[in-house]
Amino acid sequence: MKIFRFFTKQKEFEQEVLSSDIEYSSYYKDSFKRLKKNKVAMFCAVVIVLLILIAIFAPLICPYDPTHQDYAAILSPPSAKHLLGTDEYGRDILSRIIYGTRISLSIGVVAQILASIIGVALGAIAGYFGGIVDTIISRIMEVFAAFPDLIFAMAIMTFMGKGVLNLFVALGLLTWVRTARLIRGSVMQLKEKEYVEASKASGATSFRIIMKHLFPNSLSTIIVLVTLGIPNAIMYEASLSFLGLGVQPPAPSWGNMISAAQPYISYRSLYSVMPGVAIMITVIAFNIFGDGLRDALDPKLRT
Amino acid sequence: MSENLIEVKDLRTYFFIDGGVVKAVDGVSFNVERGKTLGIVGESGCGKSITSLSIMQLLESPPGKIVGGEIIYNGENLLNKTKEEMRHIRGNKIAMIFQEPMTSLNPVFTVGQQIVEALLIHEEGITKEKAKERAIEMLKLVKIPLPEKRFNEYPHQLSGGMRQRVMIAMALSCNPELLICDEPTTALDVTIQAQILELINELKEKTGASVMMITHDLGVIAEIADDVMVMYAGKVVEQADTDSIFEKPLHPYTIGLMNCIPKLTEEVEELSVIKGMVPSYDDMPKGCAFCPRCDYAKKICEEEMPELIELEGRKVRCHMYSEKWKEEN
Amino acid sequence: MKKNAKKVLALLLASTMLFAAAGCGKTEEAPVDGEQTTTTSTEGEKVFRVGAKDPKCVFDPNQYTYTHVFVVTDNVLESLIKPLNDGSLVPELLTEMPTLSEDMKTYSFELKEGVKFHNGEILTSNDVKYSYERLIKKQVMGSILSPVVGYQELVDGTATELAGFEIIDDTHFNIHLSDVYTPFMSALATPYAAIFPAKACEEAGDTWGRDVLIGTGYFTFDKYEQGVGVTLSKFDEHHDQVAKIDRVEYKFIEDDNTQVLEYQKGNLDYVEIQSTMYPVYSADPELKDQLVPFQPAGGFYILYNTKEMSDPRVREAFSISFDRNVICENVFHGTAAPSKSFIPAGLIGHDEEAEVYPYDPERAKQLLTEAGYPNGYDVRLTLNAAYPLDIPIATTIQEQAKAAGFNVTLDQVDSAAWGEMKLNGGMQACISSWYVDYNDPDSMLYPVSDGRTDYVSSFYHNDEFKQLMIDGVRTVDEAERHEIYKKAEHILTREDYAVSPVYNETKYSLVSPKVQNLDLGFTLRMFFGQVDIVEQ
Amino acid sequence: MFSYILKRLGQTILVLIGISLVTFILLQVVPGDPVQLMLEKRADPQTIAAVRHELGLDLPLTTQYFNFLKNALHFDFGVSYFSKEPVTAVLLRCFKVTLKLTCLSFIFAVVVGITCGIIAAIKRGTAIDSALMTLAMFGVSAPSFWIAIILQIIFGIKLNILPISGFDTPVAFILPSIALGARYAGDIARITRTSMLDVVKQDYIRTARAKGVKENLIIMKHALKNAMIPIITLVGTELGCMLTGSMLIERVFSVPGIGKLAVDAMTSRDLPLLEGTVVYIAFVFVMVNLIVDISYALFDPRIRYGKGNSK
Repeated sequence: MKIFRFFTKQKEFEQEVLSSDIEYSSYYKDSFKRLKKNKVAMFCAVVIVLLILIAIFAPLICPYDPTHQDYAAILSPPSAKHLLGTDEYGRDILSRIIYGTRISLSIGVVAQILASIIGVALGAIAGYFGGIVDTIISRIMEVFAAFPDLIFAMAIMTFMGKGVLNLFVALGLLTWVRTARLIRGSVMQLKEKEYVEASKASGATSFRIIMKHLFPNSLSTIIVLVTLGIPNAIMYEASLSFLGLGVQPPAPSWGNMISAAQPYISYRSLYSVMPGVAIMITVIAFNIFGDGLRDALDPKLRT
Repeated sequence: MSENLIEVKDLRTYFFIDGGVVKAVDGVSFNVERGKTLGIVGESGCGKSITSLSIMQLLESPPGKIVGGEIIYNGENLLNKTKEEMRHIRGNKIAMIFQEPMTSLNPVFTVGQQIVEALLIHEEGITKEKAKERAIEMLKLVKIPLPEKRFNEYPHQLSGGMRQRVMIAMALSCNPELLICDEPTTALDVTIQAQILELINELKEKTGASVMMITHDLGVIAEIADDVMVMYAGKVVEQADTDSIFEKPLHPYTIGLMNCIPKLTEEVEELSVIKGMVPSYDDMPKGCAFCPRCDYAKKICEEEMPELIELEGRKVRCHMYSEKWKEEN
Repeated sequence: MKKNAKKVLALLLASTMLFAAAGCGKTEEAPVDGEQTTTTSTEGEKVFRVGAKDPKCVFDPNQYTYTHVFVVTDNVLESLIKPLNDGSLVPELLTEMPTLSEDMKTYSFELKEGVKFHNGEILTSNDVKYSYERLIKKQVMGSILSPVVGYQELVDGTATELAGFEIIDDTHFNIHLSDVYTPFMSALATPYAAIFPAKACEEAGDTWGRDVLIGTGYFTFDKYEQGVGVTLSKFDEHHDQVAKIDRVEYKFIEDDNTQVLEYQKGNLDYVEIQSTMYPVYSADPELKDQLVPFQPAGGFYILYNTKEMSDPRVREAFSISFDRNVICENVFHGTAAPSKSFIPAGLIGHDEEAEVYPYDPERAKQLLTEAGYPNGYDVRLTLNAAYPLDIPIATTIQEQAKAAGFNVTLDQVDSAAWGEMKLNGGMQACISSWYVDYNDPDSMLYPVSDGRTDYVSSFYHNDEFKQLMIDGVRTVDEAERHEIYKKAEHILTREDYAVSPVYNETKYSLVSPKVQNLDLGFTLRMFFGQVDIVEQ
Repeated sequence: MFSYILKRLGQTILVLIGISLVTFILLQVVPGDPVQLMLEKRADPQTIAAVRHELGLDLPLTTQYFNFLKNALHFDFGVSYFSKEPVTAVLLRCFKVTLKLTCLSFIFAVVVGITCGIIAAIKRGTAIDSALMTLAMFGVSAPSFWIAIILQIIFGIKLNILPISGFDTPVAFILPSIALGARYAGDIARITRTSMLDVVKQDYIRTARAKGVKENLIIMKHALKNAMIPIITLVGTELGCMLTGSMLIERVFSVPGIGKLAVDAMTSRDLPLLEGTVVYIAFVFVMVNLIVDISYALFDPRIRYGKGNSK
């Protein structure tokens, strides 16, 4: 009934999505249908898949070893041999950008998953138990939110030492608050729902209540947050690497490439520009896809 | 005064979506006489709201577009007016109130601001103080207690009925000649409904404005309308004065609607409903749109779209009253 | 419509302002505002604009030993003796070089008459005494005066005055040493031993070096704005000659690249460049003629923790497991030379005949096997994040040392952590650098000298080496000293392999062609007294 | 309202104490010693002990922290280890610079963002809309320091029309403000467009049209004021982020602001300075959020009167 589309207001649509009693399978099917209609988001999804493939098959597509130093070809301009030229150690810039995809994507994904684990756990605990537990966790969240992020990252990286693994942790610790807040909110809402009350009456433990009812309800929120958090984490990584606190050389990351290329920008502008473009493409793809996912899955997150 | 205030001739409003055309309003013609009330009845999606929005030219465009017909208002075709001219007519000559009093008022402005705004737009040379006076007067007119206080309140501080009263006050503030009410009572409690209808009736008498009452509720029609037009799937299926319709509905759809009204006098086991749904525009029947739901339907109904036939000073779109029907029998 | 748009904007602005007010409310009287920082250069004024970095501390050479401090203080303050670029010493505030007593333990000084401080006071022996006592009390670099009688008592707080400092009159004084100490004159020529006016310095307290800094130098310390820069003006009553330029403006630009960009824009006359940028700038037709080299006395070396890498054979193996030539060529593009000795050329004890430390992975492997590590050896190489160049160097070493069986992991830490790790013995091996404070091998060997190695994670002890170090400072004859230090250096780097010198770099600066007589020194010191600006 | 503000301020103090404690603990666990750094190459245990004593670092940790807390309550964060300058003075000086930079970027972001957002919303579906939104997406997705570097080269060197470092002239702020504001301008443009499109669909906009309100007045008055609510939320958080997140830009453009101060304090483990900076930044952040929350009331009367949204 096409005409209904004009009379069905956005609100009702949201209401439908929000009402949690709907069947999950059909809910996700519907969401996917909605998402498929969003052409731009689907295009970005393709870009993301491509990026993931590039990351996985980096060794196969790279023309050179990204850390191989060729002193005969230092800072050479783009040529058939080196499509984007070479850097100050004669390393192939294209290969480094391709390998950078690996690092940026893995950092984005792992850091976000970590952030989600922390955020969901603390958010759910705070939202479910309420009272003093909630107050304490909420204050902790405020402390984390107000703490200058780069300083915190610096401290963490100095404390744990630099390395990709530690970077995951640092970025995870930086970005969990948003997830925790939203989960706390939705858990509090859901807690009021009758069915949770019902299962409580039937003697289920608190833990089981959270796991069984609350988690699936918030899954879409989490998926959206992770997707939208990935570009954020990638930007953080770039910033930290730019400050020399992120991925350590010789491993290539887009952030440390921009940092390293900075002095050569007047001479080899591609060297500076390309890693930035790579960041932009990735971030745009994740942002738009994430927006699409959000609109399809969980419109209440929009504002 | 029984001349026509507005004459709608063969109005066609189509929606162009996904490469297809949805004929939301398809050749609708009707008149509203001065000082009279026309009721338009139909289920959701039958095109009655689109008709009123077409008159106001408030359609979402794209995808909505008036593709044909005329809307003659005071002898002039509104469809030939420029946007600016239309703007001067809207709210001034033709005012409209909507179904959702809850969302139809802007939440960030006070009630007073919103009424005054209409006055400031249309009344030339009116001062702000004067406009405020008029606005408070209007609030009084729609029986809002403590109008001076309400003037400075925000919509969320008012109940639904109050908000609808404010909407009416706003609509009538510039003394329009035509008031279009699009399901003004649907979202309200039954008791409030009656009050609002009464108010509309009363104000109509007082101001002499014509009213177009759009509703799916024949009860409302009975209370307020002089003439009735029943719409189904974008087309007029029956047109008559209120009394005749209630006395003897002709179209099976109208009959169906009548049967839906609970009658206090009879004891009924269950309310009768019209079976089925309004057909999707994807698969509009070749013949009569109502045919799949019609108890009387015959072969001809499936094959041929009936014409609007004049019958005893009324109009009806049904094969039952045509020559062919008799032939088939 | 306009009105409404304005309203919205006004609201936004209002919230901004509200916030601004919250922020500024406490400002009381705002100190120096941004707008006032540009000292408008009047026609014909000669201003030397130097790209610098904010040391973020007070400009007090008694307390901070950063080169970012000296680049300013060297032009404001003066020590009794001044080092020339060839390494020789000349009297600065003295009428002549001090005379040494028979037992070589007492130095007699005569101050120039009527040397004026920037505040108009006349320099007296008392100011010198005050300055030296302050240097010792501040501890940081006080140890250069440790041979002076009464040093320890002053440090311990059992004395309030430096007993070995004997004032004769306003311009004459003696300094008594507890032992013969040959590099003493060099020590007095360091920036740490700068002479302050006693009264003014005492009054300034904590603001000394920030709001106030008074010396006898060519320039007066006008203004230090944190994060912005320092301005010096020529001192018209300098005791020797008045500077040729009117002002020196140091502009603090943290970002190396931005410094060069500002130079290219013509906003700076002098910037230091990173060695890695040398090939780029030397290929730039505009910049290549403006590159000026200077060679600081010092070098980069690998320091081993001899507790962890206790077998000298392992250290030797590591030392010969990488090719210094490759590093100098590839990382430095020829702006560094592979080390031949820990003591750099130009210093007593530098062995002219020494060869570059060898590269012999086969032998390294053999040594490792002999030492009991036939399957390889793990080395954690710690780097200081403050020296970004360490990364490519370490990466190259990492790559090359693989062949000899070394599995090198890199560990980059920031300066603060670096310092702590050094003290705690938290390093196994690290890339370190050292530049002499004064032109003497004793200063060069300071970080490996006995008693100090425990604080720098080296833990190296060798009695013979220790004795040679003691002999070195007590020997007066230069040829004899040369032999002593040559031998000590040999023990250090070719017998015990306590350190492995890697390279000696040449630093490059971009100097505007209009700058003349800029002598870039040997000990990283920069005196602008002779600099002139000639508009082209 | 008043009690609400009081309650929030109370929470703020708790949060600030929490932050100061976290900072303190972080500096204890993070390897690195300011004294070592201060003494640089000549550090020997004796000297270190003396300097530690002078700085009060030899006291028990709890004493150190409570001393700090006691003084901090009087707005006295002590004296920087390195510059020996009172931390409060340093903070105010740096904050003034950052505030200036932030205000300019903020104005840039808000004016450009909202304007572009409105234009895109009005012209939705057209080439103008796509162009503006693509631009906004670029702004959002490009790292600010990268934009900074590129702006430096284009406007500072190639065109040579703008200064590339410092903060001594008003023009010197142009590039840093754009570099810092670009991301937020993009964000604001996107949310403005979404929010406007959302609002334009609402019934009350139809009511306004039915009243005969001029089209541009509908956008600028009826729609924008409603659309402002989500925009304000974003703008508020972003103001906080800008004030505290300008360190990269400050670094590239050599602007001695609070962000750079914080990074420097962290690198040098200058505890009083770091405590002061972090607490100050957090304070500003929390206050901005408070102001934002209060300013909702300016745009949404439903909040002003404390009643629930009956929608």
